[in-house]
Amino acid sequence: MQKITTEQLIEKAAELMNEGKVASVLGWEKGEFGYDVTPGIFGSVDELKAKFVYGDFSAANLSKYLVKKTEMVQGQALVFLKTERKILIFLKPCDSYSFNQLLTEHRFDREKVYAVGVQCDGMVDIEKVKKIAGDGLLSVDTSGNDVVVKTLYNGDMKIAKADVLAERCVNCKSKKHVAYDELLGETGEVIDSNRFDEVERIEKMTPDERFAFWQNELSKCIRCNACRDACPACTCEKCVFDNPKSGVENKSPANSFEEKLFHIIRAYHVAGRCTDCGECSRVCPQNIPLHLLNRKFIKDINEFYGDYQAGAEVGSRAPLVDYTVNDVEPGEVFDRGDENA
Amino acid sequence: MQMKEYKPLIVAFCCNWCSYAGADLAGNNRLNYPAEVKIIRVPCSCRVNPMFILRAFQRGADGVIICGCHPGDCHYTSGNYYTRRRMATLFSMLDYLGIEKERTRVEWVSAAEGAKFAATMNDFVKTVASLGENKRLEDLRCKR
Amino acid sequence: MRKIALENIDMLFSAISDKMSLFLPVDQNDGKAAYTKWEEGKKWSCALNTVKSPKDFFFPQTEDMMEFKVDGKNIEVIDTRKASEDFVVFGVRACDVRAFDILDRVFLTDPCDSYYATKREHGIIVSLACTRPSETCFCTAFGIDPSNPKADVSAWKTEKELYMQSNTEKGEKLLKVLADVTDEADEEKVNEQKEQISSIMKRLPLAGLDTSEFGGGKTDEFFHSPAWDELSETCLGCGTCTFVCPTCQCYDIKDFNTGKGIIRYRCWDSCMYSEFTRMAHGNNRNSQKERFRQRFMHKLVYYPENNEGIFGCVGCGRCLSRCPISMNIVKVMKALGGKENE
Amino acid sequence: MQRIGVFVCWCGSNIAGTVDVKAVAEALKNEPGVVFSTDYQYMCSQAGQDLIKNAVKEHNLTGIVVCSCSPRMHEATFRKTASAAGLNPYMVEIANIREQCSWVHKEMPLGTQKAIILGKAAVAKVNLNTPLTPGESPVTKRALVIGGGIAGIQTALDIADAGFPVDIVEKKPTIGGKMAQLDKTFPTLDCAACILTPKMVDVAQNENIRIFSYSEVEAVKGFVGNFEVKIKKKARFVDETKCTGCGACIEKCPQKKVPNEFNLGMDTRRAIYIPFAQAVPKVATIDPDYCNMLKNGKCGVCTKFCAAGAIDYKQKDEMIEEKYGAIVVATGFEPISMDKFDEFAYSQSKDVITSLEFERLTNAAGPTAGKLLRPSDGKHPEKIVFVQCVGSRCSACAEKGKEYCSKICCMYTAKHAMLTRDKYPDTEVTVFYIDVRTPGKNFDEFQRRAVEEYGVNYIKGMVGKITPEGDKLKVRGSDLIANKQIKIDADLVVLAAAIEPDKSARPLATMLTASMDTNDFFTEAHPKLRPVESPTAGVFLSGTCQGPKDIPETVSQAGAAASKVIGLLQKDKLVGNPCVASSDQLMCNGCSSCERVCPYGAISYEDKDFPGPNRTTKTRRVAVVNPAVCQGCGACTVACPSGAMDLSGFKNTQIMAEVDAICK
Repeated sequence: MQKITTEQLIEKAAELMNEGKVASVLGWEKGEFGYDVTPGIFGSVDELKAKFVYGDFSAANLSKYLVKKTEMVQGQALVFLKTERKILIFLKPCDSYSFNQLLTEHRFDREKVYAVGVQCDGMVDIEKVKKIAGDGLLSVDTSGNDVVVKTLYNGDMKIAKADVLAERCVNCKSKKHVAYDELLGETGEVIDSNRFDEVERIEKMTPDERFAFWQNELSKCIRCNACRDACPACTCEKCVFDNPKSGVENKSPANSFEEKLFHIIRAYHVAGRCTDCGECSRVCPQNIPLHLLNRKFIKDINEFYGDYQAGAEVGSRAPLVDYTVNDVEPGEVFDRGDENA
Repeated sequence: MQMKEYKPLIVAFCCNWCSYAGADLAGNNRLNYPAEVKIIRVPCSCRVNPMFILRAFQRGADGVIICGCHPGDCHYTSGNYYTRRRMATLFSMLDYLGIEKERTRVEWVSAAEGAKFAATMNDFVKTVASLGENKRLEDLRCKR
Repeated sequence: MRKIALENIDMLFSAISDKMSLFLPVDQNDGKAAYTKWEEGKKWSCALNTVKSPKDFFFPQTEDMMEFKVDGKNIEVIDTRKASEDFVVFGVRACDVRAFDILDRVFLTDPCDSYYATKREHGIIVSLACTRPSETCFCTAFGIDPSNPKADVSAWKTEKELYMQSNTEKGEKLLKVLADVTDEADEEKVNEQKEQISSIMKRLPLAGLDTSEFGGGKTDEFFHSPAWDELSETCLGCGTCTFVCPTCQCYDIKDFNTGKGIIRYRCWDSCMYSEFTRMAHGNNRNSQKERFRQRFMHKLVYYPENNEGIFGCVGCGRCLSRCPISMNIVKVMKALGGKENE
Repeated sequence: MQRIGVFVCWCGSNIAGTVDVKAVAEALKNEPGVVFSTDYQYMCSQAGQDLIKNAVKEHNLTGIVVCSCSPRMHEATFRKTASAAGLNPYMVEIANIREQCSWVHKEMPLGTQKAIILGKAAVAKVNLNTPLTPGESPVTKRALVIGGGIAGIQTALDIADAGFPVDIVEKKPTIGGKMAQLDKTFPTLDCAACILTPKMVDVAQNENIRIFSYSEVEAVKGFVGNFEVKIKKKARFVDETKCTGCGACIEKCPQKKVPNEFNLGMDTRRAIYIPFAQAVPKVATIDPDYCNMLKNGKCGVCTKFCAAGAIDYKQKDEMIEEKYGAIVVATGFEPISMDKFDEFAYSQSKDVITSLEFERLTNAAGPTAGKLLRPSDGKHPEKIVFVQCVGSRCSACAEKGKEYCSKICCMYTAKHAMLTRDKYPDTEVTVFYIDVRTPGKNFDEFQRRAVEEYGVNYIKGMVGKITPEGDKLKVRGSDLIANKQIKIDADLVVLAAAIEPDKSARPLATMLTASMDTNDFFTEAHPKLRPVESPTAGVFLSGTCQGPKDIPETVSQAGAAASKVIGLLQKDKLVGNPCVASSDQLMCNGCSSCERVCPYGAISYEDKDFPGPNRTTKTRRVAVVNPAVCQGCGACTVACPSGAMDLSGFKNTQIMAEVDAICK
């Protein structure tokens, strides 16, 4: 499979810009050290050429930005809204699921967006690189299937990319782009991944072990809301946790109950809507494996009500706003679990 | 000295049309169940937000039970079907977090099933009592 | 100056914890270090720093302030402040040590924050010189010397030994307690290390970051900079940078209804949040751009303006590595026109 | 802050026997918001109610908590009391300390303690209660009946007889529906036309009824009492007001080879046609698919012969917009397609027919003028096999059949068999059945007569395969009672095809936001108690659109639906239930989750402007609940992730306050 390059993306974006089809580009911007890529909005070809990057660290799922960026706002000088031209977004396969899910929920205006699907070869987890190469990374580059690292303390190093792939990419669920106007590079297939293995491992623990596991993980939470604010499913105008009228509002977890409350309710609110893009775990500053909560819901929903992939189709009915007459009873859920054990 | 008998606190959400009436019938027929059970009336079991359940545990409940019309008999035709999905997934998640699954229950009780209501409550109180106090979803601030 | 062989370090920890609580960085199961109460078997982490800064010990994320007990229609007010006991925070890096200076200027000046003050009084900080700074480190930009940290006790970890030097009365007292397990030492090894570190510091990618463009009195210059639009454009508005920051000191005071009464507590707040400083009339910073600008203007302009030119940032690099979108103060400084020295 | 009065009822000894009512009243006195608390023997008595009324006035109460029996018992009573005292009736909450306390607990201390807690919960809730006023909406005094079969006809007639205007929308050129195609009707064997056509004439002559034939419903807006419906009147290229139905045009029309759908394609009609002699309205229609003039502009014969000058080739579809207070769905059924049942050779042989085709074959107005002749060669069949349950009760063959019982087949098959034997005693008639189901007045007697008096050969078992061979149909089946295989060389095979809802029902259900079951039958508001109402308020169900039914059942349901419509239309305004959902639009994401779980279609969306930061205006999609349609179940409140959706009378904060009070 041919790799897709930053230059190809810039070329495509520049072409669309020059044709007058798009006014701005939602993409990724180079950082200081190679790995600290920032989502960015590019308004000109020059800007693209100077700052745009697509590579192993273009991990951020950009789809959520469309909610704000396609808003109908009058009275403000938002250039791209005043023109007929659209905003260009680059979508990796997993981003395209979020894109569809947001469309299903009427969260952005498809008419204002030009979506270019880009081939994804998996993203690199910088934490994993640092675990191998140590701290003091002077530069990080990709060369073929390797990640080339220059370090302050351990010299230069070549690490197989496969060894430092982000968890969500190791367990990639799909290389297929489910939404795009145009495609750069190749699109793949839905993958029969092992993404539920870890959930299963936890399910097999005793309740005490499970409790200890989650108590330990969730106690790390500093309630920075990064998981929520990065999550493409969490696009509420007002989150219940920010709303004093909701009765559950709080700003920081005062104790283990509130830690659990926040994460249970958050996972519950995105249950059936979460596309498993893995942004929550990626952005968590405390490395809490939050995706394991979402995947539990996904796994349960698949097992109880039949396979469902949020975002695979626009307009599909999320399992928790649906039912069949013969659904499993809440009590039977556990009997089934005991059989498996 | 004998230890004071442990009495769990049970919150029961009952739908107005079937289960609340079922509880009334249990009363009409003088069918005893423990006073630890406190009923909150909701129009339909589908009105029960997972946040209410967590709230109850936070405030010191040891068990939460949701009672609604039998599937197919919902006054609003489909409310309890949603309840069923919501609670199946929520309870499974609580179990996943290591919270005793016996502390939560959904039971379908019709307006004619006073006896079932009483029996269900007796059984649920017994089950929760055997687990002891809710420690895993407690908020110590509420116990000061 | 005192020293102890690293192989005997647990004796040192044990000696401290016999007298008072000792907190030090310990590796967690995810490989990240976090301050943990030391007890037998806990291993001191070699990590450069913790994700959450040690400000948590003095200005905790949540802290009860008082309680109202309600009985029928009677209300009783209870002071929940406890008599604090001495404790030691061990292994605090130079950047985080400076952060306490910044917090002190906020909390200890009149009106003095008694909650913070009590903890400061009872907390003994043992700093630790850096040996392997990360690419995200830029403390030197704020005049901090990572090889020579201050605090109550300064410490240097060499290949085989830990050297300690007291700087305050509290520090002196602590070293006295530790006299039995430590030996007198000279400064040779420590000086050697200092030199080594300063040469490393020069090779760091952010070594040239210059702060001279910033500081008090620059509000007009930067406030209306067009750069803010672009910088804040993709900010998620989460609180990660604020909550990992060792100098961010904003908090909210909230009431929690326990059913039997009210617990009034305070908790960290973030100027990045849309609800921050929401008042009866609404919010005074309505857009993410305004909120974003506030945070960095505060660190680089407003704080130094009110505090003799001392910046509100210590260059610890936490926000650089933790921000979900990798936006950070360094990118802001560069975009606003901060020069880079060679 | 509320000023709450607490009233603890003794209910004689019913409560006071197990609950220390004085202690309860005393304990609740100290709850926040409570300014008055007392107890009394019988709170529901006139004296008790007066006590409440006086207390409201004396203590300026804003809220009332009655600790008494179940709210299902006396909530309405105490609400009226509050109203009489000048309080909003929804400022009353009941703590059920009888059915759910004194009657189920034996020990006084436990009962008292629980009663106090239940009282506290009620106080906590009342503290958050707000006065609620039920919404009112006017009622358009006109009904729409969709479908002009016997169900629609009967409903329309009944409504019209009560004095309300009714419109019937029928997609075919005439009303009459399936019943018009039937020959005789069981169990009395009177001819369908004889009993139906007079009703059709009644409809045509009733001043309160308008018929939109050859028309379809295009769009439905609004809600109970206030529907706005768009009806498309398809161009029939004949001016209805001028056409006299003389038939001259039909006689002269040169296009003779149009399959006649009324006779299920077993004969032909002209391009201009009247479906059958007694059609209502008796107006010709030009079939644009076959008319030479409309297709290529070459003909015009009908214009020449139409004395009334009614032919209008330039006629266009017409859109009619009308307001209705109620809508009755009477879309009826269709027999399922037999194409997938290869084993019965329906597509291979003309002599394998469905029961409805058999009706036409035996009907005097049918293609054979009522003589029972084989479609293939016009010969009289000597051996006829009837196969019941073709596609019905078919759980294993979901892709071609239906799981349910079509209900009418047993009876009409018995009718066909009996009539055949009656008219042609030399014919051998065999019926294959799985079960014979005849629950109806005189139904079983009827079927038994077919067997006992008319010698119809009933075989319990299913036909496995039918193979056309020469001019015979080799029927192979099994006799489950004799436990043997059976082979019959039949001349004609009649399949009792399952019935399914008309294809137009599904899109109509979407327009009406009325729910359907998996078989596309409309679901009723309650299967037992509200069988003729759809869960969507103002939408009623008549006939087989709700499930398989025979004519007597259809007519009775049609009447029932009509009486419900009359009950609705005679009201000048509708007073709603104030405990309905509403969306806080500032928090609403417009994500559609609520809409998806609403069983009543009460939620719609609109784009709304909101003031944004820095003098901007933001336009967002937000949910709007129609309080006249919402029934207050609360499903939407939980589906809503932002908590924008809340339910009056059972608000999130109110329920949480109850939880808090109970868990204190």
